[in-house]
Amino acid sequence: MRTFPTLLSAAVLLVSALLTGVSAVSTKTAQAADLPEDPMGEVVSFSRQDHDRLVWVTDMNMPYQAHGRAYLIDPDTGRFLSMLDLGYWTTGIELPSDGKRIISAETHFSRTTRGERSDVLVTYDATTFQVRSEVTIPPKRASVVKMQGTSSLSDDQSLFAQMNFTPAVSLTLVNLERDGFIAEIDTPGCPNIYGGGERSFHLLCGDGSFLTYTFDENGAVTGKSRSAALFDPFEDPISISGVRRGDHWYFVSLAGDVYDFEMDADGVRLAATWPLITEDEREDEWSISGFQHLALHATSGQLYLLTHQGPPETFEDPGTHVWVFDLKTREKIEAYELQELTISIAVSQDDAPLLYGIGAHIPMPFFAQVWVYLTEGEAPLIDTVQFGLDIYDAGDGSYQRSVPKLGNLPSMIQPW
Amino acid sequence: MRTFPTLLSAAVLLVSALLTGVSAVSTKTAQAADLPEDPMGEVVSFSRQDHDRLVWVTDMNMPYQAHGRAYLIDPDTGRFLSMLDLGYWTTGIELPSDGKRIISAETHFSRTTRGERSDVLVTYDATTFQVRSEVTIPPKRASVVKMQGTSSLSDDQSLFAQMNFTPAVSLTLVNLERDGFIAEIDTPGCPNIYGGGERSFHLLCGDGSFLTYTFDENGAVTGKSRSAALFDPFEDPISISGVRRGDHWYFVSLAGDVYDFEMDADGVRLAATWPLITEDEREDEWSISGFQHLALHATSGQLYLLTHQGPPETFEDPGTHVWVFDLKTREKIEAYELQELTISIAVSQDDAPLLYGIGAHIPMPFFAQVWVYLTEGEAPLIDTVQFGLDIYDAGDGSYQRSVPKLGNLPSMIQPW
Amino acid sequence: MTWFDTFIEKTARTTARLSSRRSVVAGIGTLLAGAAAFPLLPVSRVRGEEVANDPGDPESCDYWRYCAIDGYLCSCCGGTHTACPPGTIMSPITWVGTCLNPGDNKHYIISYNDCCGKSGCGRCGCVRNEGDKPMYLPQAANNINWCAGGSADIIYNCSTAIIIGVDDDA
Amino acid sequence: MTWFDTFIEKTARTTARLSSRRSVVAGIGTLLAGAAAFPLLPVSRVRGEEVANDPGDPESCDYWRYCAIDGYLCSCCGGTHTACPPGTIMSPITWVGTCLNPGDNKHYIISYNDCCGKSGCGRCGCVRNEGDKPMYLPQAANNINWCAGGSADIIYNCSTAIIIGVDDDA
Repeated sequence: MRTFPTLLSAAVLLVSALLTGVSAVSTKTAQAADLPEDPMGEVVSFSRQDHDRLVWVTDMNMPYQAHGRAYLIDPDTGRFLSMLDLGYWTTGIELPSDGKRIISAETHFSRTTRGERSDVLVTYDATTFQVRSEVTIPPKRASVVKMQGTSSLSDDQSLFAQMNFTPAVSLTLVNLERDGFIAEIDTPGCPNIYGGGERSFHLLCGDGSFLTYTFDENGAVTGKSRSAALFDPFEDPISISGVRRGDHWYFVSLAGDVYDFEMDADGVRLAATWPLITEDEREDEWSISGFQHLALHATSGQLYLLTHQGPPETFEDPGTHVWVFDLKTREKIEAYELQELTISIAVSQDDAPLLYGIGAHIPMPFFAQVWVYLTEGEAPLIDTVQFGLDIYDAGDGSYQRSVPKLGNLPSMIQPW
Repeated sequence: MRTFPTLLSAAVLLVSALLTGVSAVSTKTAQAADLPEDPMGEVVSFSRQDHDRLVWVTDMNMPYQAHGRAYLIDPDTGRFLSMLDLGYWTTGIELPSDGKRIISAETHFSRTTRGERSDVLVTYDATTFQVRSEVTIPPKRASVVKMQGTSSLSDDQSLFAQMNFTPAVSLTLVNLERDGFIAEIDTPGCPNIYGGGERSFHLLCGDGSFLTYTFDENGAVTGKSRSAALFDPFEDPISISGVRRGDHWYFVSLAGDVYDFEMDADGVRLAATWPLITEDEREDEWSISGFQHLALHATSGQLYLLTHQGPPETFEDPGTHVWVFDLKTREKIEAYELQELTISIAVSQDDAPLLYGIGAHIPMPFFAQVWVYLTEGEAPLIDTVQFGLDIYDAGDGSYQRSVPKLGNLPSMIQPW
Repeated sequence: MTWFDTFIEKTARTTARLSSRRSVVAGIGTLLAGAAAFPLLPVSRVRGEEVANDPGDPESCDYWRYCAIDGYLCSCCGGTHTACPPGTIMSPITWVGTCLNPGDNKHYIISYNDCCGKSGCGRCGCVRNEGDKPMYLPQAANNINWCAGGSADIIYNCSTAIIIGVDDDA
Repeated sequence: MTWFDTFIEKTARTTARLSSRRSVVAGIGTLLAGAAAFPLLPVSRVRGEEVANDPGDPESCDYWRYCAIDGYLCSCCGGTHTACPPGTIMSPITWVGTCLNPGDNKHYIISYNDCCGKSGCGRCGCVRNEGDKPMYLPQAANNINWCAGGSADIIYNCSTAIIIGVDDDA
């Protein structure tokens, strides 16, 4: 903890000087047996190094989108540590590998929800959670419900790329080392952005191909290539929720096939594709679920899929189960039933990993839910949903704890 | 309804021109038996004259205070008609008697919840609900939980007065006819503002007195007087929630005495005081309730008090009953039990008036509430509270209808 | 069948430790069947229009036109299912869905134009994803804030469901 | 006794048409008495400090120091009951209350300094109004945004409860 030297314990008494016509508060020095006076003005200090693992949850906070926020959680204690205010309709944060900064592309209006629009790339200090710098970018940042694939850091951590949608599609490029906007590139038909390669980005296109750009530090294009169509976007499109391990990105299609893409400065190639949901399971209407369907533990090569049973149009509904696959054998090695209905998952990257889920908690006993459902339908129940972060043991799926009340629509989980 | 001429029915097809790589949607002209195509770009038009009576509900929306809002409701149909966005931590709107404007003192920040602060007095058009003008005022507007007494129009409708708290207390004055900030007056110890007299305002002071200012159209002080202490602010302070009938303002003390103050350009005089809650009732712990405890129907002279049973420190808790008094006889003439726990009340001013209440709705059957209460305590129940506007017949207290889901903390009701 | 049905079933499983799973789920099924026997009360159409071959309540998420919607229903927010609330502006372009009208058994192409310029209405939230596609296929993507295409910038208030034609291919 | 107890009782009355009012209320009384017989599980003190004569859980609205609070508990928001969360700033002046400490049966003067500069935490909302006064008596008024007195302007995040002395007069 640190104490603001300008704040004295007696500062509260200033009130009587500022406000006339009120009686002053009488205080006395604490006696031996009394509880001591507390120091005034203290702020809890934070150090990334004090925690083995942490996790960020980002919340677009619909319908109060001007309060886009990110919450920092210690998953081992369940404690809420801090938060960031991210402006109107946030699509998430980026976490540079140095652990010293948090990067956020934000939209603000001069009159909160009207007036002049300003888009800025903000760098927060990861110790004080205060703004360290702010770069003005074109006021074109995309506001979309699913946060993944809306921005990316380059692998060398020097460039930040942001997806724009006005509804014309383009990419904004910022050089983080010199805190400057350096380029806007039109990328028609190819909105979502994924990293891979020193200063390369890969854009997912509506025809099933990827468009790869490589930039120099000034934003000049030093390489550009477009892959063939690597999947069928009309028959079975892939979700934008991908996970990465080295040069490989894994995506899942709406029907449940995994696509292993190799992405580097040379472009994007399909390394393999196979079903995570078998034909039999599809007949039983097992489906992908939620917003962030996949998680990947890099060292073990285990891939986690959020699933539930429901017809194809429910691919965005909350999941009830997580299935665990071995990337090498392609076998399903575990199937966990989750404690709560879950809209996003992630895993920590340590050796005894935790599985994170954003759960839709209904603060009502089951029999009451049935009663309400039968008498009034599902709407009043959905209205009571409160989202929180649920923490499970990734090794056996056992439920550990929850961090309740994380805003109105948290959807992205990022281990830190 | 009116149609934007620039929007054509086929405008949706623009999408294919803007976004490459996507297939165009095939449409065809509707045949006789088909449902017709709908016109595109329509906006429902609004006219104050189409409604016998309307009501505004203002919401500070805690903890999402940047989304301060006001909701416009038709109480006879229960329809939600429109809304205004009022910036950070709103303390309400003013409704000029011409019915053509809505006035709102607002605070905005350049970065939504950080950065440079701008306080502005905004005039909205009461037909289009768009900003008509905006006046910059000192960035000192008070942000407080109870909205009454934080601003006032002068009786001639030419001046707007705003309570400031930095925590130094002052008053901001705007001339509405020429849309200009004209004065800031220091009013130490006297924050809350009430109208009464052509261009006079009465400030409620911490010593139990009122400070009266009369201004000219340029904001120059043409009269100033201070009353004696008219109540005992330490023994039994009055709530800031007053109601007005002509030159008389009625306030209720925390213990339940009504104070009838006469307020005009000459100052403030105590016309009468008598108990609304009798000694016997006080022994049974009947107490005033909520935020807006009083309502007054001007032509009938009926005063409505929101009450409940609870110890003195519960004076801000929701009310369960409304008691109706005749101002002439000072008799309690009705006692209504409310359908919902209620934090604010108001009445319409027509001949068959409606009683409005902001109710704390818990979307759960009673037995479930008891179950949750016993197993988990009250916190999870309070977390599920959803506020709405409840509409009763003011003549017999009968419940008519509710308008659910009006934000996170609506507290002020204004008949229009 | 929406995700809430799934949820009830799932919670039934979790609660199975209190009674046997099979009996709880069976019980729900019975109760649901019983509930279905009571017809819903008729809800009068917005502005009093009863349209014979356009059945349903535009203030309910179940209304057939909302089959691909994701947002707040303008009909609960001061607008109607085809018009924006006072004070907002309709975004000219948006995503489209194809919905089956049970009144005439035809498929219609529905344009879900967003109303923009006031903040999220927050009433009658409705998420149905028939035919919803990822955002790189934007013409069918309901996860995009389509206010981006309008003159009120990206401040989203609510969504409409406008018939723009009959789909002969469906 | 908070407003929710009142609410349960009130709703019991409303529900009395389903059974007799007297039996419902009596039943609740019995159930409450039964519930009270189970002591609350011990909750470890923030940062592990167990203070013998300062009993209670600073993350619970019931904690004795919160007798006059109205806000979100900083102890649930990244701070403690006496310190602000990382990234916020404590407002130097505020309202005070006088609370009875059941650990030593003394009254303490508590300063409820707000933490400012990030938006409303929204966790552990707690409203208790012992001695709360209207805002024209600001030194005892919990309805004021005291962030107004600090360098982070009026952006309110959460509230602390800081002992500034013993009240000999109480």
